Amino acid sequence: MDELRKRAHELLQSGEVKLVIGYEQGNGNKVRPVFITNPEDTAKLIFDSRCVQNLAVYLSKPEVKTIGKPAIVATLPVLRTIIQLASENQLTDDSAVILGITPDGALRNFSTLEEIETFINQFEIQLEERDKKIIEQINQMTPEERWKFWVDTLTPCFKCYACRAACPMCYCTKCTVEQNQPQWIPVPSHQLGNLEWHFMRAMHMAGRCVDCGACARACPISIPLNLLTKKMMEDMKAQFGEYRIAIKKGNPMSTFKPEDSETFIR
Amino acid sequence: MSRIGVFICHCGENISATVDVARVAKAASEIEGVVHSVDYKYMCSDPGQSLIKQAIKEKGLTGVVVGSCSPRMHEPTFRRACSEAGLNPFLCEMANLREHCSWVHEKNEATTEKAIDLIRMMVEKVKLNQPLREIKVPVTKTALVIGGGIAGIQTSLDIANTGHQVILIEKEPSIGGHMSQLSETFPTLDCSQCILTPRMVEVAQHPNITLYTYAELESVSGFIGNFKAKIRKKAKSVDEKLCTGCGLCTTKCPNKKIPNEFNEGLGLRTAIYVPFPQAVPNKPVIDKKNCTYYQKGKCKVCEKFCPTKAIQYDQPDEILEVEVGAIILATGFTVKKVDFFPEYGYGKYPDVITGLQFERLASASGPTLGEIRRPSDGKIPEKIVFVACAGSRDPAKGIPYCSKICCMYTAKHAMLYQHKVHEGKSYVFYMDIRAAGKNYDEFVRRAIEEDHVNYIRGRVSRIYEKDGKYIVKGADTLLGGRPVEIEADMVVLATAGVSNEGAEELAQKLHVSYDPYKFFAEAHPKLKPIETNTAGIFLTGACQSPKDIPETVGMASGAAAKVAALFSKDEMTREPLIAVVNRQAPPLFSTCVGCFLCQTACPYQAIEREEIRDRSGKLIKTVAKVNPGLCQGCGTCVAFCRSKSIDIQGFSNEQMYSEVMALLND
Amino acid sequence: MSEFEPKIVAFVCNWCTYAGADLTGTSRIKYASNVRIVRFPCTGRIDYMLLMKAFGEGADGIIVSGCHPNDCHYTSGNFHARRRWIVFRNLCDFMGIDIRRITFSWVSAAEGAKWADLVNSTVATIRELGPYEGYQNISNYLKKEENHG
Amino acid sequence: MVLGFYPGCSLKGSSREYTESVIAITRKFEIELKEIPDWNCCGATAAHNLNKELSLALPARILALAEKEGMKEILIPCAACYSRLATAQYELNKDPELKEKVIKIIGMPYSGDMVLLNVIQMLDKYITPNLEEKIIEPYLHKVACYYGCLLVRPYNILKFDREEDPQSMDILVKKLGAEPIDWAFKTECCGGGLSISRTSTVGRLSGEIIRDARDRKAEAIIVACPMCHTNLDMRRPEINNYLGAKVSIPVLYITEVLGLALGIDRKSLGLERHFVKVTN
Repeated sequence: MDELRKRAHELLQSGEVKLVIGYEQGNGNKVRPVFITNPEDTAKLIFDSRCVQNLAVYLSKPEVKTIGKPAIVATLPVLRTIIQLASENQLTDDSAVILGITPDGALRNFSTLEEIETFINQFEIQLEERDKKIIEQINQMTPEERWKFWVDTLTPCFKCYACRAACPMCYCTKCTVEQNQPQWIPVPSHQLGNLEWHFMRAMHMAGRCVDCGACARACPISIPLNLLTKKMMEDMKAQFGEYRIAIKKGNPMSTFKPEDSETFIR
Repeated sequence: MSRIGVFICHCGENISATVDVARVAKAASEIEGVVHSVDYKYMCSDPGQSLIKQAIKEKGLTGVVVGSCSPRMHEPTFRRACSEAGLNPFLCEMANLREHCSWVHEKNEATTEKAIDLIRMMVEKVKLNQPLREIKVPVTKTALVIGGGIAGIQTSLDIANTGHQVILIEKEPSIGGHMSQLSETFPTLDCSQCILTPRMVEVAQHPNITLYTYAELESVSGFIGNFKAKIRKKAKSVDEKLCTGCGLCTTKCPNKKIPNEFNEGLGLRTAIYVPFPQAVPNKPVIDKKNCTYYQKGKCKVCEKFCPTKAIQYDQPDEILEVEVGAIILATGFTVKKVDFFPEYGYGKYPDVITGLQFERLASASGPTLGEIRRPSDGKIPEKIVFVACAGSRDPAKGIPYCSKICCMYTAKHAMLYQHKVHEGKSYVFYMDIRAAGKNYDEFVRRAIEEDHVNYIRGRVSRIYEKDGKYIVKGADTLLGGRPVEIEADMVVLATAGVSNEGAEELAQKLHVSYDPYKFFAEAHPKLKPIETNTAGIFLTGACQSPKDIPETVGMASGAAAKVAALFSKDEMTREPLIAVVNRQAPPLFSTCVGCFLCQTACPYQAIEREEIRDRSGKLIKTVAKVNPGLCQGCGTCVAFCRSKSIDIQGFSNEQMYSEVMALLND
Repeated sequence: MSEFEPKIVAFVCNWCTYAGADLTGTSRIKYASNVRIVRFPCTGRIDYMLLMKAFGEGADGIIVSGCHPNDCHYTSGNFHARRRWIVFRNLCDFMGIDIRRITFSWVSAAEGAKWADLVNSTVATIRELGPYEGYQNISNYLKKEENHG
Repeated sequence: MVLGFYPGCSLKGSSREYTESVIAITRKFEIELKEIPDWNCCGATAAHNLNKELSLALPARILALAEKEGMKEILIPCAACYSRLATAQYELNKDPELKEKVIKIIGMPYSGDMVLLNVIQMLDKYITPNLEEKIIEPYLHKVACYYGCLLVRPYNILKFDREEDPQSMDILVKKLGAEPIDWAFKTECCGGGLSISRTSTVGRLSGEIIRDARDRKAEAIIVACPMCHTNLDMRRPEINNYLGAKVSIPVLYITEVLGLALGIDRKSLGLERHFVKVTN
């Protein structure tokens, strides 16, 4: 932790960055993101197992961008996010200083995005057994039961869009839900509106989701939203051979293989 | 407010026999925004069109829906009528009441209901139609012809003779292609080179043709009327301006044992060489792979002997950038080599040769000066076997198609052999004789009846060598499948015509589609055999599929006519049904966030990056922009864009959405 | 109550399936009149949200059809569409959206008979499945709300 | 190491020398061959002409038995058996419905992921990597490698060697010191199943093979199939009758040649069982 603080201090002191995005101690036993511009404040920085929020979401916020070049504390999901953002032309090598945290908690510097890509490639995105089990349970249901399950699960949603705000991949300046010509998604948070919103959100994540879990954690009523993206990730792995975050590979949804499966097409 | 006019056509009785047209017209009149609704016997007729024009003027229509046949049939007709009445043609839509309704359903209530639905759909769509202007693009009146065989030569001459510029590129050191390798041609037995050479010379001398030999296409960008091509002129190591073509270097070059490609490996050439005596241009090139100087750093004999100091060892490859309005692919084909056939000796028997090799043996300019002699020992074969369909029509070999030219040239070969070796015996193993063409079947009959070529209907299972003879084992299926064995001195395989190596790569460079055998694909098998699916790129000759000389020449002239038509105007118009990335007021500028995932989805590389900067030049954001010249309007990007920042004119999100809504909201 | 007549919306590309359906007409091959064709330039243009909208607005079945692989007028629109459908279909299935109600197909401009057959068999399937009450129920809920408002 | 082993009928009867030489060699390389218990007929050559399901069920039962024994890989020296088992595996993997049906017929679980090795594949995989140091007496003869039909066909199922001009045995015998001739009869028909019923036809077809081998000065013919061996060896009188000459070129299994090169004694290799005498 000292190392992290020291490095952050250096970066701010030298003027290499204008801002350090990290975690600090919040109320009670909670941690929260912190935005440090003053080298003296780097003492606030902490890092431990409670620090799971995906900080990369702030990289594309205009408020952050106006401050100047940031340094960011980046755990594995954050690193993945950074690579996915880079593949979508949202980041370059110079966009931010990456204060990488390896899965065993050590500080690691990355000088290029390519280096990050090589690093994250050692850790394939894997579903946890718990998630696999839930997905399997849903798969075991009849289509009618699945339908009921999702309608019931999504009905309580009141469209606060916290999931969208927390998701680092939802960086559009005008979301489809805010369009009314045509009105793709019904505005009210009734069953149809909720279903279509979450369906569309999942589709927009296809091939882009880094499985950080930010959406589900952000949900104030604990809807397991990321079950959809997790399932989709598994499906894409099975259908297209791999699911890998990479800068130049091309998104699985905007590329194709002539031999893609078409057993369902008559 | 929309003021829509609806015009229901009876199409004689084609529609009115099953659909209650009067009721459709009445129902249409009740749709919100419809101010005029009529039915008429023939909407496409002159009086029918007048009805539309009149209504546009009198009722001040802002949109027209014609309920008649398929838009694929009469959309241009009705759009033109609207345009003539002063309504933007893109404010006219058609509902397909004939092909999709009256012709395919019974006469009943449901069919009329469907017709009303189809009208409602189009009324809702047309309300959202925007007036569009056709896109005008300038045309660069220069054609790029790729490949200098007979196809490329003919098309270049034809285009050049209409007064337009042509750039002809050929990857070999000389133009001429396969036709220059042929001995005689069927069905007239006139000498191939005698008829080709004058045209080759004409190409070289034509003021409108710029010829680059030893040159290949590097890359292409742009679109119809406005292509930019990069051409790699491979270093010839000879200064073409200084070289007089005296040929001294080629006689002095010490490296004389290189298999001669022009003679299909049956003769030898030097490292500095002119492919054949009638070559155009008749100036040598140095084959670097086989040149002692390039390989070992010593020699320079050619430089020493060159009287004009034309040899330039350090000449680099040159990249030319040219702007052209049309591209013609005339890259031809090749034939499978004998090593494709393990059962016929896998290329290990020197006297089992391909048809193209036989052409060189029979040619007066060939390695044997036109005498049929065995490559192995120079003996004149007393018995010769021709195997037709060597690879062709053989799914097991991966070539299920007919190569089309083999039946004819095999008959020609057998004939030439009989004419040159009077005592010789020739056999042709064939599957079917396909001699469709003017004087073709007569030609084959002549081979059989006058020249006594033995035609055996059956396939050859194996060829092996024994005691200096080639044992050809086959079956005679006309004799009930009786096995036949012939002890031959020489075997000629009419090996399958296949696409050129690199055809796929070239197709991908040009975004031209190709079939499973890597032959380039025409836009329509019957009605657009010369066009490709990429506008402005045309096909001619055997790069589309194997074909003979007359067919190739006809196609080449056809391609030239297409190009001449394109070049007949200074500007061309295109339908404006293309994608557009939205632009908005600052600070947003566009809802596009510049993820550019659309870029990889676009089949036409039509999506560009636009950098939006403030007055001081600081980059505010980078957003997508569609190049209207490149976009073909497929809309793949539209469905892909998460923020719905791209839309397509004529099939916009709003329009498609309202169509669906109109259908179901009743 | 009369027999259930399924509402089918067909999303087709202009170059192959629309032309194929034209050929069905010129060949005078009869098929069920339950289908309404929406014409798109290419299957690549077909937005999956439109399919959802169609169900939401009361469609009982959907046909999506375009050019066979390698036949696409735009070279690769259908390949992109196919990818999208693979993911879309899996997600629908996982959420309990009845994928038996969406028929994907390739119908070329020469396959007039196939188009008729496709429509007829889709209508038969949907007739057996009955109205898509699941989706319609939650969208009726929407209409109720709107009436309140 | 243990390999599953399916002998089939020939290797227990007319081609016992093939079995003996296979065992002699594998033993030398410390490979134990475990015979599939209760094995049945593979269905060659008649079943697939009469009843498709039967022709698939017979091999499926064999493979199911092997699976039950926990075998992962089995050696099938007989080319006909190899062809039948490989074909059945291919057909059933291709058609899940048919697979279900056949599983019902045989009444045993069957997964279909067994690795099947013909004798050359087995030699290439387990023997040749350590072969060189073990060669005692190089087989310094001019030989004709004869593959027959079933070892290499159909290619799309077996994916083994090229079907018109196979090379695998030629490569192998070169390693043993032999000089393989280049000839066109590698896959010509020997008369196969007519061995019993129409010996004169066998005489003619096999005769052409022997003739060419003789003309090209082969000193031995090398085979990897019991049927080939039977026709070329046991039917030599008919062949000689057809050729009008006595040809005494011996016909050896590839495993016998290998055994000789490894210095295994003639008896263990079954060389005394041949009709055409195998001289040194």
